[in-house]
Amino acid sequence: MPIIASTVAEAVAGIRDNSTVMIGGFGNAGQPMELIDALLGGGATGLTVVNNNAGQGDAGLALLIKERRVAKIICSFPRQSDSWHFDAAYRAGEIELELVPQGTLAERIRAAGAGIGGFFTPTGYGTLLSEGKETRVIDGRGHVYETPIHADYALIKAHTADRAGNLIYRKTARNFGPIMATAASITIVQVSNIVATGDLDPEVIVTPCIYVNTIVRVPAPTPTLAEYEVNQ
Amino acid sequence: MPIIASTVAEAVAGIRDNSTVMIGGFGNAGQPMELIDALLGGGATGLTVVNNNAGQGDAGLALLIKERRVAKIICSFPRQSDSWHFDAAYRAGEIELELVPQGTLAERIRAAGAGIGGFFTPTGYGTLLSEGKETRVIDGRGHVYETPIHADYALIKAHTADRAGNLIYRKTARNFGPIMATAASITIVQVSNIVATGDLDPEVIVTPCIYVNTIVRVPAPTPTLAEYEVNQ
Amino acid sequence: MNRLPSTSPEPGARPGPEARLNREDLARLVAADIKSGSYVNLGIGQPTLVSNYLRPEQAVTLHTENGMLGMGPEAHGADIDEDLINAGKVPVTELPGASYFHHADSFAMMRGGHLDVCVLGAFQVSATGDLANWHTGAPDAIPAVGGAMDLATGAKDVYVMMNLFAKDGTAKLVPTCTYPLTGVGCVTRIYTPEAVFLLTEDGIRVRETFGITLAGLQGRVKVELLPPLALRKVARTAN
Amino acid sequence: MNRLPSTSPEPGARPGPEARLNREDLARLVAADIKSGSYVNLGIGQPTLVSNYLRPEQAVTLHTENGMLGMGPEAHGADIDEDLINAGKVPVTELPGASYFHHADSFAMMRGGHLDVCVLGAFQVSATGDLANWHTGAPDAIPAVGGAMDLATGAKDVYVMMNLFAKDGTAKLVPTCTYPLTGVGCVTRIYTPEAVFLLTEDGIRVRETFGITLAGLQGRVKVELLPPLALRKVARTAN
Repeated sequence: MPIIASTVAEAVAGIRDNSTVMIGGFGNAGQPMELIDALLGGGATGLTVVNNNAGQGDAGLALLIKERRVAKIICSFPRQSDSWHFDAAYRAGEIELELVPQGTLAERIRAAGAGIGGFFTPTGYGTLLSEGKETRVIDGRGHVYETPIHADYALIKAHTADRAGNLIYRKTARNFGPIMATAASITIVQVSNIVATGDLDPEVIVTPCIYVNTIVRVPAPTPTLAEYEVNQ
Repeated sequence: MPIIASTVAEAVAGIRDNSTVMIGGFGNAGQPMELIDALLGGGATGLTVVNNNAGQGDAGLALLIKERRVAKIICSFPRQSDSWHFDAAYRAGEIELELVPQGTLAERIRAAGAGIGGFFTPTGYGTLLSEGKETRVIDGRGHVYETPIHADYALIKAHTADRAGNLIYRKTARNFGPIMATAASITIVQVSNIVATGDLDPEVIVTPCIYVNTIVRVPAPTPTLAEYEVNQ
Repeated sequence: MNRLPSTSPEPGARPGPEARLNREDLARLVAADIKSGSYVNLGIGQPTLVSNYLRPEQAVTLHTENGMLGMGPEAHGADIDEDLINAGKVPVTELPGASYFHHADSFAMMRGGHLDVCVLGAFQVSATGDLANWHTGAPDAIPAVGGAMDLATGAKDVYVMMNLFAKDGTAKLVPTCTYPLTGVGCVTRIYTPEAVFLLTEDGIRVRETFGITLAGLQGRVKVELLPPLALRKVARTAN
Repeated sequence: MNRLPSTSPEPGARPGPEARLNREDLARLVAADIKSGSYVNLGIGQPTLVSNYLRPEQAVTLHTENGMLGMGPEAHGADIDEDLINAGKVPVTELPGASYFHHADSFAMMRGGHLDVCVLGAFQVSATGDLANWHTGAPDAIPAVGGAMDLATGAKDVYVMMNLFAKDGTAKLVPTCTYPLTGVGCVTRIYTPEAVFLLTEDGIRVRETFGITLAGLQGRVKVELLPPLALRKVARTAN
């Protein structure tokens, strides 16, 4: 059974220096902003962060990078119009970047959760991003060998959890959440709603409770909830 | 948009001799019995069949094997108390068997659908089933190299399709259906119900329509439907 | 193969092949060429314009790599939902028959060759279909790749939409890419304001030109161009 | 570590450690040893009996590899649903909090090390924890493996439930398996009617015996047995 934390600070309190932390989200959708803020508040440093991006504007992951808490980032798209904190840290040589094609990033996370030791993918073959990597031609097509990405913690956002820890998501906010939940030793989830065990239809659960360690409720802004109900 | 066939015979009419055919189901749950019967009626021979088992009793896949339409079977559990047709064909040397651990079977099917060229799994390392296969020690643990299984056709059973081809399943009848749908050039689905496009909640679709080529409605026996409604 | 209805008489129709195409006409041309019933991913930037010209009767289903099939048009006003965005992080809508899935499933769909077409922008395309569109290679550039390599590698057909000529006048269709590659031998067609190129086993074939002759085109492009099939037939007759 | 409440006075309690355990008592012992809140897969056959002795307050969640977490007891009568079966193809029920998933996701859950315990039968277990339970190796046997290798490889703890002695009296805990292996070094505990064995880094430690002395046990088993930790303490005191 998962821990149901009463605050985001409590939810992330166990995160130690030098941990590898996966952070869900693509753009703002599915981004566990309150958990990231709590991680910033908690003071852990020397982190390796796995996220699709490298922070935007002056919030969340960007602030973690600004404060030099992130020693290394594994992501697919660090450079954005508002990624100034990453850009500054990178140019100063104060953050290590491992750039991974987005689908390879997703598959490496999935592989970690699925107990796959490594895999060959055609993505990136013959490009800069496969330099120095093992390659293999399979059925006439070049492939690159890629390895799983495990994490100590995953911070993700879902829409609703039951008290057993089963999760459902909303629309494209699903993105990296389900796979990150499988790849981390401890998965910490912020949700808009917590319902009784048995209130979620077993057919529609996206993340089974086995992958969830800590849940914290962070109510969504009212308009989104209203929209959601209209859409149901 | 998928073809909506009016009969199971029409649905499988395109299946040629020497095709590789995946057949869904685990036990009776999710077994597309009527499509298998139609495949038997259609006369295709020299087939390679991918299924968890190798037929039971005197029905479905067992009859395909009895009639010597199956040149090779790729499965995890051929031997059962009522697998007499497989047993006879195997002892007569009239069917080739590729025995694969069940999870490796599932992962190889998934790899084919996901464009993965090959992967390392710890399952089967140091056993008879990895003899002659490439192995690699990863983080101190032995792994076996496994390759994708592609098929020409997948015959699967789902509960409901919309007219666009999106599918939902029921309970443990889901089993191999969603991954086989991704691994075959042509996926043929028997369903209990066909509904209008838009009638399935986008959040709960298990097989997106992109993986579905042909749908045929085979009404479920009434008791099961009644039970289903009670369970909803 | 679908052809642009260039002789269609409707008012506001694009200029005929005597002029180079503008961005909208190029997008309209790509849209018209997409086979009915296709599953398509439109890259960020110019390719996104293609969606404006897809006709409902084409029944094209759009994929966005952040986990959705059946993506609808951009959302406005009250339809904006921060949980429903496209790969460019723009709010979008949902069409009937849509489905959602996680990132690994989404990229499995791409990598596994299930999308019929993706349309991408490019810095350069080589004579053998190599694509460069993610990185200038400048020493001080911060690289970012996103889903570009996955799209280039995975779709059955990779259509590039780009200007044929860079600002300095040099062609972006090149013997060998000088920018870092996104994918090797992956491009199947190139749509430019001056011409449509088909990358075939025989080489690069010009399908049609706009406002330029084949000879004029060949004069500005440093890769050997094969003539349109119809022209070649004429040439054979003349021999 | 949970211990069997062997001195509990309730009527119908199992015989004390002075007698070898019967199948039900063995199942009760395994059930009592499973940590509260665990995710568990029970193999086909004898391990299935364990589910009869799991107490609700243990909050153990059962996994079945054909795609379900939160499996309930066997279904009977009107509760039978042909779409809801376990890995042994027996109709089962669904508990609150259950979820369904496809085969690749189910075995990813197993292979990825997410299950706390699986309980399996065995032909043999070796001194180093190798497991043989899928194939007799007889030349005319038709092999069938199912999910045995995945379970043996994937769970954090692999408990074997088996008779310690074969019909011919030879021990099934052996220096080296003679039957084909299911998994290498995967077994962490062995539950038998005569004793419970813990496979530790130091070797095979007897946790407790039933109806046999440690010396008697060692006389019939060809692998070196380490004494229970409590006994060892006594021995040290005696030195």
